[in-house]
Amino acid sequence: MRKWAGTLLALWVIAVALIVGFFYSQGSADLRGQDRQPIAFSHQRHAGELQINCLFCHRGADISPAASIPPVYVCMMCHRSLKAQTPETQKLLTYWNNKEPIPWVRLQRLPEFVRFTHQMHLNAGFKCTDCHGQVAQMTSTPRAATFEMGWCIRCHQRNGASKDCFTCHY
Amino acid sequence: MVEYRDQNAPPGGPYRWGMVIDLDRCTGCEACVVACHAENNIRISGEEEASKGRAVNWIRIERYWEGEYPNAQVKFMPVLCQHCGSAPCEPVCPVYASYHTPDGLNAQVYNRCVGVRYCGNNCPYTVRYFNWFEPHWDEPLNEQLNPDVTVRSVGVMEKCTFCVQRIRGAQQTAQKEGRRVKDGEVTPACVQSCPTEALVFGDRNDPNSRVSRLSKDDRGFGLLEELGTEPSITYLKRIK
Amino acid sequence: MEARKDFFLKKQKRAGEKEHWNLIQKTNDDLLSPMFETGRSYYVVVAVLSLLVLAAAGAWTYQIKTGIGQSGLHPPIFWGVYIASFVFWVGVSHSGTFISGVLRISKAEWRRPITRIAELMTLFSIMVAALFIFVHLGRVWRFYYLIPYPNQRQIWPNFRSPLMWDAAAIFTYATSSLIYLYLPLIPDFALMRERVTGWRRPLYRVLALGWRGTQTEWRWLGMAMRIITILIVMVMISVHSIVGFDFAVSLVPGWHSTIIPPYFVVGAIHSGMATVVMGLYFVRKIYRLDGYIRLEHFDKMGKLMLLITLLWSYFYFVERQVVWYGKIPDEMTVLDSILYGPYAPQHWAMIAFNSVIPLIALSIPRFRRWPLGLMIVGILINIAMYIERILIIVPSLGHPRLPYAWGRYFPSWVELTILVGSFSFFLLLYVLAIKFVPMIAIWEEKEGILHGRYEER
Amino acid sequence: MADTKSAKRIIFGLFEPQTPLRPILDRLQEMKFSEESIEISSATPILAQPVGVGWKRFRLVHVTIIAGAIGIFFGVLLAGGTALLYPIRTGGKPIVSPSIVGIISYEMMMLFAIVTTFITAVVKVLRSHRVAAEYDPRIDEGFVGISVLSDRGDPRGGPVQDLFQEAGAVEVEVQ
Repeated sequence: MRKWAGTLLALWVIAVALIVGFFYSQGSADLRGQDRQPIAFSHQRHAGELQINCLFCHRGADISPAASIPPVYVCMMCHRSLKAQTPETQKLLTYWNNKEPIPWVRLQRLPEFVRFTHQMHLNAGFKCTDCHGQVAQMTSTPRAATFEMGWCIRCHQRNGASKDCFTCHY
Repeated sequence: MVEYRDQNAPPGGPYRWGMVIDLDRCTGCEACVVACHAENNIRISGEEEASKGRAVNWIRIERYWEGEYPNAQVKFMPVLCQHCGSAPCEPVCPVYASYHTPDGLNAQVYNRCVGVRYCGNNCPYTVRYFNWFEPHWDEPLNEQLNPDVTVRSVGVMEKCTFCVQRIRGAQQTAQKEGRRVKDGEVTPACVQSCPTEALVFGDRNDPNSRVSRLSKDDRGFGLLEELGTEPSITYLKRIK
Repeated sequence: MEARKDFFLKKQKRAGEKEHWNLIQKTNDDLLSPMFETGRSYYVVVAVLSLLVLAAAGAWTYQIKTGIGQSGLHPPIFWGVYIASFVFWVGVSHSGTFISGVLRISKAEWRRPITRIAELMTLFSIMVAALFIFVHLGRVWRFYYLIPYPNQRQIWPNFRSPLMWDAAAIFTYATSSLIYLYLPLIPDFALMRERVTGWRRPLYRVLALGWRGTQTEWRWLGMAMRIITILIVMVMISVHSIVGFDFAVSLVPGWHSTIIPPYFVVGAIHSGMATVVMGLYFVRKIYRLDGYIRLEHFDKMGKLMLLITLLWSYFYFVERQVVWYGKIPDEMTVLDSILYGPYAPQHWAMIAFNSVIPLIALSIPRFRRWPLGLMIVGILINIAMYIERILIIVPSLGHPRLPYAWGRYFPSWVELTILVGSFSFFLLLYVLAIKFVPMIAIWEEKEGILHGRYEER
Repeated sequence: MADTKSAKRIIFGLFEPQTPLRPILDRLQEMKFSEESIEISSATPILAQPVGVGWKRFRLVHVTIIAGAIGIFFGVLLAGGTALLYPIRTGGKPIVSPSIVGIISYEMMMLFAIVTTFITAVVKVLRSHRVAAEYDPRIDEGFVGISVLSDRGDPRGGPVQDLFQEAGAVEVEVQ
């Protein structure tokens, strides 16, 4: 028994390290369950079934660093004229009537020290789906990629883009 | 669709950013210092910290006195990161936080820095500044932070970047239009604010830029260039 | 083979003589007694040291929470007490390998009571030194950026930085000094395993590796010891050279000098020897081991210290002399500030403690046989060596080439608390070790008796 | 060790320090016990004639040298390889430095050599235990033990015990 105690201890330590490591690595990308938005907005419905262009709502994407979240009036451009109301669109109307912004939960987030411009990437010919996944088929919208540095570098290497630290960090 | 993807590899070869400082024009007004503070989110040191010698000025005006009162004469010398071509701070960084960009900038990557501060020791110009504490700005200065510049956290080294956010912005515009950055298209905050135009910024690889032409002036010298640091800044001073 | 057989028989005969037999038993009992006799003062010492260590831990926690600005550092002086302490403790760690390694290689018989005391110092001081690397970091929670491992960021540390050479050297040195301490401890663990009761017994059972004292085991141990001793002396030279490179390869006036790496090695041995003498004195005094750590040992240590003092003085003279004659303005401002300027009192005290007093005192044969005197010289040398580290770092950094940026430095209370805590931590580890391992290698002492070179006083 | 089912047994004799061991060892060799099956236990190395398990064919320094060579290789990979592989631009300056590769390789050579030598020695020490008897605390006091390994049914067992008794053993034990 004593003979195996050391081995068991070592195995236990390794197992704990693996489990902790697994959960840690999971935490670096968002999980589906983390998409808890104030309104059950569906990209599948808007971008998929209704074929709305990404840039119609995220209008900053090709002209500025930030893609931007649409303000409520962009939603209301269509929803104002819609007759059928569901409980979720009722919530939208409530925000509109109260003149309040919708407190969307931000999921596609980069650390503060990363300088990322949507404009540059769209100018270079990338599509939204290259990084954000097939949003048109998703009801909730978790991160499609890890958005971690290694992921960025691999893509920059593939495409011959700048591999200078000062491209993204300043 | 743009012609080239690497911002630092524009048509006609890479850039090499440089500056010329005309000491004969400098009045020591410190407008550049203030402009730099505003542009680059430089933290407010406060009286207590400044008295300990921890004031942060990415560009500082050094004052040297010659002669005794009343025949004293004061000389000014703006000193900022010289963006050395062969920088002593670069090889000593254990994590490549201090390194050289392809367009000739001496870069400091804040999120990579672990704070061993060797670069600060090895810089002969003493232009590297350390974040001794978490930075803070008194109201309402915290409302005017530049969104294009990272706010440096506690424990990292920081220094002049030649306002890289402006350089990159101009490069992106130029890249979209498929051309090189034009001379005078980029001006760092200090250059922009200098009332006597003592500071000139531009691409040294472009032989026709103002910087290239001015740096060939026979008044020109590099600060401590005898150390072999190959500074990107040329000082101009008439020797009497 | 025949000669070997005779040797074996002769030794066996010698061991058989009654007084040798008694001596062996007495050695066992004497050298184990510090592990069993625990007075009240021991607990007091442990408690006081623990409190000091806790205070330093608290100060460090405060520094991590608020920022490295709790130190007295400011541009242009980015390195201060922490790096000085790091260099100092790396220096002290050279005691073990130099004394024990070099004496082992040269098969000096008088090493026997000294090796263990010195090897423990090596391990503990390199641990304290390594701690200072972390204390010094601005963002210690990002220390893993310095470790070369494949990561998702796809980037590696910069091995061109002297600090990475440091990391590699310190890691190698710490690992090998642990091994170097452990190897000759195995037979002693076996001995203690049979004589200790309570919670220490299972610990020793594991640590003794089932040692049975067979000739095969002795043979393997001896072989491993011989090889590792030679290697660790080579590591030792490289470690402090690399710590010297930290300064020498920089561009700072006062640091950029070819003599710095070898000078650092000599300085390290200087403070290491001084610390060993202090250790010898206190272990002998407190545990009444006069019969083992004898006056001849102090005498020989004194001679060795005299030699190292001469060597250190020579290196120091050469370093300053070359700068003095060069008259390069940048270098001269540093030298002037040390020789006549604000750092002059510390400097001349350092010269007195480090060179003049040891040279005079250790040249007197009767002084070398006075343990208390030697211990005091040891303390003086250590104080002086600490000042010397400060004098290397602070005046050089305080006088950069552009005079506008000149600065002075005085450590803050956080730095001083951590400094005191580091000394306490070293002592605490040492004091605790007294209850775990015999301060003198028992089997080596017995081997000395068998060799028949046990000199009576 | 005191496992009765084991096919091997160890006859252990404990002798006073002054006992001349050479005659006993000579007698054991006359009884055709191989060198590998005889082991002497003592409190200090007494440099006896080569007895014990096969260290003759094995030189530790070779392990050290091979490990050192692997360490150099590792050091070159670490200091040179990681710099070569570095994906980020560093201003077009070469970042592989031969002297640094030398320094890191030196440290890694030492690390590998020392650690491997240590581990090999420890493994060898552990593996040599099948010949010797359990540690007798009296060995610390200067007593010398002789262990003889033989098969359980070996007829020489009795004579060996007699030999030990004759030679003045303080204790004879069969394990």
